[in-house]
Amino acid sequence: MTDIAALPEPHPATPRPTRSYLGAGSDLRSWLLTTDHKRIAILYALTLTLFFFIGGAAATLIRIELITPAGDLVSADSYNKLFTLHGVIMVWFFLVPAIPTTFGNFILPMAVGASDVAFPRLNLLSWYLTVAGGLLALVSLLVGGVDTGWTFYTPYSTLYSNSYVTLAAAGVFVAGFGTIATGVNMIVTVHVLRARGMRWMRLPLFVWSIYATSIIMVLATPALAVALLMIVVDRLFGLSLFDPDQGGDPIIFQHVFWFYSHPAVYIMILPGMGVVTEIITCFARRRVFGYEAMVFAILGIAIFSFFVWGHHMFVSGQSAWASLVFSILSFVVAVPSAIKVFNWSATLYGGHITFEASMLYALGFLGLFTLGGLTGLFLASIPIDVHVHDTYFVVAHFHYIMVGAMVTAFFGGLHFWWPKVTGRHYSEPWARLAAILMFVGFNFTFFPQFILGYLGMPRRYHSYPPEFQIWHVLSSAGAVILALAYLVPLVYLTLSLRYGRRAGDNPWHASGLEWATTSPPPRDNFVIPPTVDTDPYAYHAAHEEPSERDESGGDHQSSRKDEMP
Amino acid sequence: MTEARHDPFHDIARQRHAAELGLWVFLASELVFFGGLFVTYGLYRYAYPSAFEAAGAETAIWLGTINTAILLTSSATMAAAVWAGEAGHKRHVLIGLALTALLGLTFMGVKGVEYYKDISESLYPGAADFPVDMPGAQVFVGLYWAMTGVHAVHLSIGLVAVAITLWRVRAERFDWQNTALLHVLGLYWHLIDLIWIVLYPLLYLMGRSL
Amino acid sequence: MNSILSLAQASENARSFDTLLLVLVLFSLAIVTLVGTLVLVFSIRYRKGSKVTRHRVPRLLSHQIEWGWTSATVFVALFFFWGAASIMVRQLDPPPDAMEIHVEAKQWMWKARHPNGTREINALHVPMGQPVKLYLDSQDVIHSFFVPAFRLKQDVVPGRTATTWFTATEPGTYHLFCAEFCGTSHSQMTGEIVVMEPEDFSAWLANRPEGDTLVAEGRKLFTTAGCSGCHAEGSDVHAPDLNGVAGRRVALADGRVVTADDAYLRDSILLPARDVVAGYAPIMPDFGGILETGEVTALVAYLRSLGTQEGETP
Amino acid sequence: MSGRETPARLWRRSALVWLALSLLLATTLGGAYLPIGVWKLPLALTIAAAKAGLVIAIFMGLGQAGGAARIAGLCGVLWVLLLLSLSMTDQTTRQQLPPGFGEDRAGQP
Repeated sequence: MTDIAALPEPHPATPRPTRSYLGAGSDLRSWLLTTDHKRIAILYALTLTLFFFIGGAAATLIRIELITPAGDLVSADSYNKLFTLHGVIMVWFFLVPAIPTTFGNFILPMAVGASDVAFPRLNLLSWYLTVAGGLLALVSLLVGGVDTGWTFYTPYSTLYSNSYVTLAAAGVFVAGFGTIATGVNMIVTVHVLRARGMRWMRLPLFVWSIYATSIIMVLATPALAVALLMIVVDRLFGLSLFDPDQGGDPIIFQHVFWFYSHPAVYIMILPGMGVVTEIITCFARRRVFGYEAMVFAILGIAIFSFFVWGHHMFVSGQSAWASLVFSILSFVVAVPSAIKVFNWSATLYGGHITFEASMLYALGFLGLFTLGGLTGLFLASIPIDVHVHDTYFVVAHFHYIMVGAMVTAFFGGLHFWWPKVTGRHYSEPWARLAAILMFVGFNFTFFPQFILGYLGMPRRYHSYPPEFQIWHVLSSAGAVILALAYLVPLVYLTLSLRYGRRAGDNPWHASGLEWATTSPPPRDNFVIPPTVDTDPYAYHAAHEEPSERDESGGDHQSSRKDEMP
Repeated sequence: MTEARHDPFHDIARQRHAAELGLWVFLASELVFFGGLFVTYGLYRYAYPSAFEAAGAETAIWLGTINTAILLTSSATMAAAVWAGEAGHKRHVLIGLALTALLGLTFMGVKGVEYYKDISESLYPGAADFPVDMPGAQVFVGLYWAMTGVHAVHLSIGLVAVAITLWRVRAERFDWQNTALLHVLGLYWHLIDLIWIVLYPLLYLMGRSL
Repeated sequence: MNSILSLAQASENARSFDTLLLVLVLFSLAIVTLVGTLVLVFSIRYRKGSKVTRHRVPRLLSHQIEWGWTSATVFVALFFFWGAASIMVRQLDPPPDAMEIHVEAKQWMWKARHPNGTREINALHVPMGQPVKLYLDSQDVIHSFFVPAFRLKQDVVPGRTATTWFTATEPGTYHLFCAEFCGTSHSQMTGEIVVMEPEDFSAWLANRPEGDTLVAEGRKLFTTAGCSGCHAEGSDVHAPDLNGVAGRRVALADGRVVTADDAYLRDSILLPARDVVAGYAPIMPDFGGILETGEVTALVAYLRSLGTQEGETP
Repeated sequence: MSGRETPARLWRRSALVWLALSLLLATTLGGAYLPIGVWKLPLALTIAAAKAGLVIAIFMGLGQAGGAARIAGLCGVLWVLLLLSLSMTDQTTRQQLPPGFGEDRAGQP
């Protein structure tokens, strides 16, 4: 920490604003009716934290239940409602909005040099829609729960389930419009509100990743909305759209549903990739390796994510030809992800690497994403998928991507931008401890599930044959570590709000525009609207490698702000 | 009249550009939303071509055609209102919006009559004496209700928006000449029309001849 | 049976599966090692304060590296697709001599019926070395027929018949799971697959009470459900004679000519008004709400048997 | 759009498009009664596309909209076609057996 402070400031001092965004009123009204993207980001963060711990509590109960083969802690019905609750809350009320609505909201406008998002009031509306949707989902839980699984497969969800499917589907539907609104907002912000000189190819990769995510949000979420709508009208008015007795075909529902839900996986992971790029470049003091390739990989992932949904349906009775088409497309979509992993690794080459907590999270992300991505290749291979589909192998695979990679990236971003958001430092040793605990706990929890899946343990099972027990016990033990690891930051981050050291405007000497303003930033982000004249990640001169000279306070550090008007 | 420009924009042209782009992006999203229904329809039609023809012949083609004509006309009046707004003719904006609202209301009225007729003729899934006895026929009718219903919801939202805008232009509550609001309202209304243009042949023109 | 780390390899599919899996696991290990080593080596070598010289990556070279690993991953992806797809395609169609077993899934049990009518619930006995083709139907929601030891899984979607097949290679008792969530007792919808030596299987089959074959059940239903009242020879009601109807070309009242295949026979029982045969009044009652799926199937089987008795092949 | 237009001109412009749309509507209605079998749907959809094209190009002014807006609109259409075409690869190549098909096979002696 101290030697970092010795480095020159990448952003020369700007005129200091009179007060930060936090100072613009402190009553409830000033928060609930705010149109400040930073305050809305905080509202989202608080909401999502609540949902994360509700979903987490459900996961904990599930893991405790599975310690013994007999279903003895909760009834089968309660178990089904628990994993549905876990899935619905975690997918739609944590993972999908997690990074775009918090860091996307807080950082993106600053990172492009704008004073707010394009539609500030729409931004607030998105939050209210998310909250309303979340409340509907929670009410459906309180009045009796839903037992369809987060996938709402027909005809179980339309004709057979006696639970509160309509209410929960309505909640997700409403929240979906919040997601679409966020997507529209981010796309337009990036298009219209970039600062002078911020050309497309100068956008930080975090901005690119949120932009690509927004494209998916806008073009995929409506498919989910219509799939849910068809379930709701089927249940309410008996439109028998998927009633096999009337010729209805449940597979058609699956097509529409996965047309959303596969790209949704990338809604969850792409922002994480963006965050990690910011962190790795900053703590390696390196320009990102292959910026253009990274941009095209991000856009490629966003677009190709729409071409592969059928790999969720290899055993559904989909035609063999369709399976082959979707299989090859699924293999191809692995290529841009592989490019990203290699480029992150190569970014470390020749750097001056330090290991702050956020860097630990980012490196952890790299490992877990690699494992999660590689097991994706297994699932794209039809014969393997036939065996491990709907088993714990799939559960492990998507948890590696969504929890291992995405939640780790979320924590990485949280620690990276915490000084920007609050103006305070947290306890670095505790943060590093939490990062390591999370990595260990995560692998402990989910690696055994790959083996369980290979051995044939089906998912969504309340009780199971005794030979699987040893792996379940291991997994549950890991979950204890993981749960503790998630609670630790809650404590030291909260404490830092009061007792944390003042962080200064740019404690990491990062290059992004968001660091060019004060911490915490003023209401309008910048006192003087910034202009940009360098490429992103200007941690060293464009075609020059950092050499030993850098140690002594290199003269070619970023000149981004040199020509401030 | 309040100032036309809002934060975070520094000039009104950018703000207009942002509003228009935002609505186009939203329209793309809406297209996928209805697209989900269209694709469901397409997949089922492939599976049950004759049932879809037979059930399609049961819909009220004249009411559907009249409604198509009404909606096309409303699009024309809406376009005139938007153009009048850009040229600064307030009276014509008001006339255009009022005609659009009126036509929209008429559409809803005709649709109501049609729904009443459908129900009295048992043209709904699960009806005791459903007219077409083929697998897939009820799915067609289910889709008919779902698609026209969702369309009607969109149209109702459009009607409310047109009514509010009409009042706000009349009362000079916003700078209708410089902001993109009229244009954006027009885009949304035309989208409703576009959806119906596709729905009409799919739902009403089926099975009218061999 | 299963130990805690290995899964029984009890079908021909299982062997090719395990080979493919092994290749993928080794490849993944290699990649994880590669990425892990790169990250670890770079992290240590280029940690802040280390006195190592930081060489430039020449621009040309860095582009070569990018192209290199991009094309390498494309190649690897296509290679794996080829490997996986060729295994899948090879296993697409069952051998023609496969023994055909019908399995019905319902909340929450598996019901199997052997060719000779022998029925089993939540269990399926099959002979070793004999290809078995399964016809899978669901009464209610989507289920999935999953036998880990065979690396076999097939969703059972209501409204259609799914098929899959396997050849068991190892005698033993293996798990049968329902893999698609199907409601409250989803995790109770399990059973066992018993693979027996062919002679043991014959003995087992001989000792089982032979159930009604479908044809016999259909013949009974033909009377009890009232079909024979109109369709029997010498009936007062003017109704078509059904002897040999299966597979025949039938002229309909509206001028169309259709083949009386399974779907037609089934629909004619459930929705008689739809395709009325030319020369007959549409007087047959609708059996849609009266007969269960299984009963309709039995009737269809009986009608087909009437056809085959006449020596016609449908 | 083009500066200050007189009300008469803009109403005339919208009336002209309306006339074209109405003619197309009459054509598609008539076309539905033509005995052209499988070509009915393509015909109806082509006419619908022509109508939609008129509305998009003139009423919605896509020609005047920015490049990004045009791409956005195009994406909406492309994505629907993507969903349709890839799910059709399944629907058109599926060999579907009617329910209960297997039972009667299994019952064969």
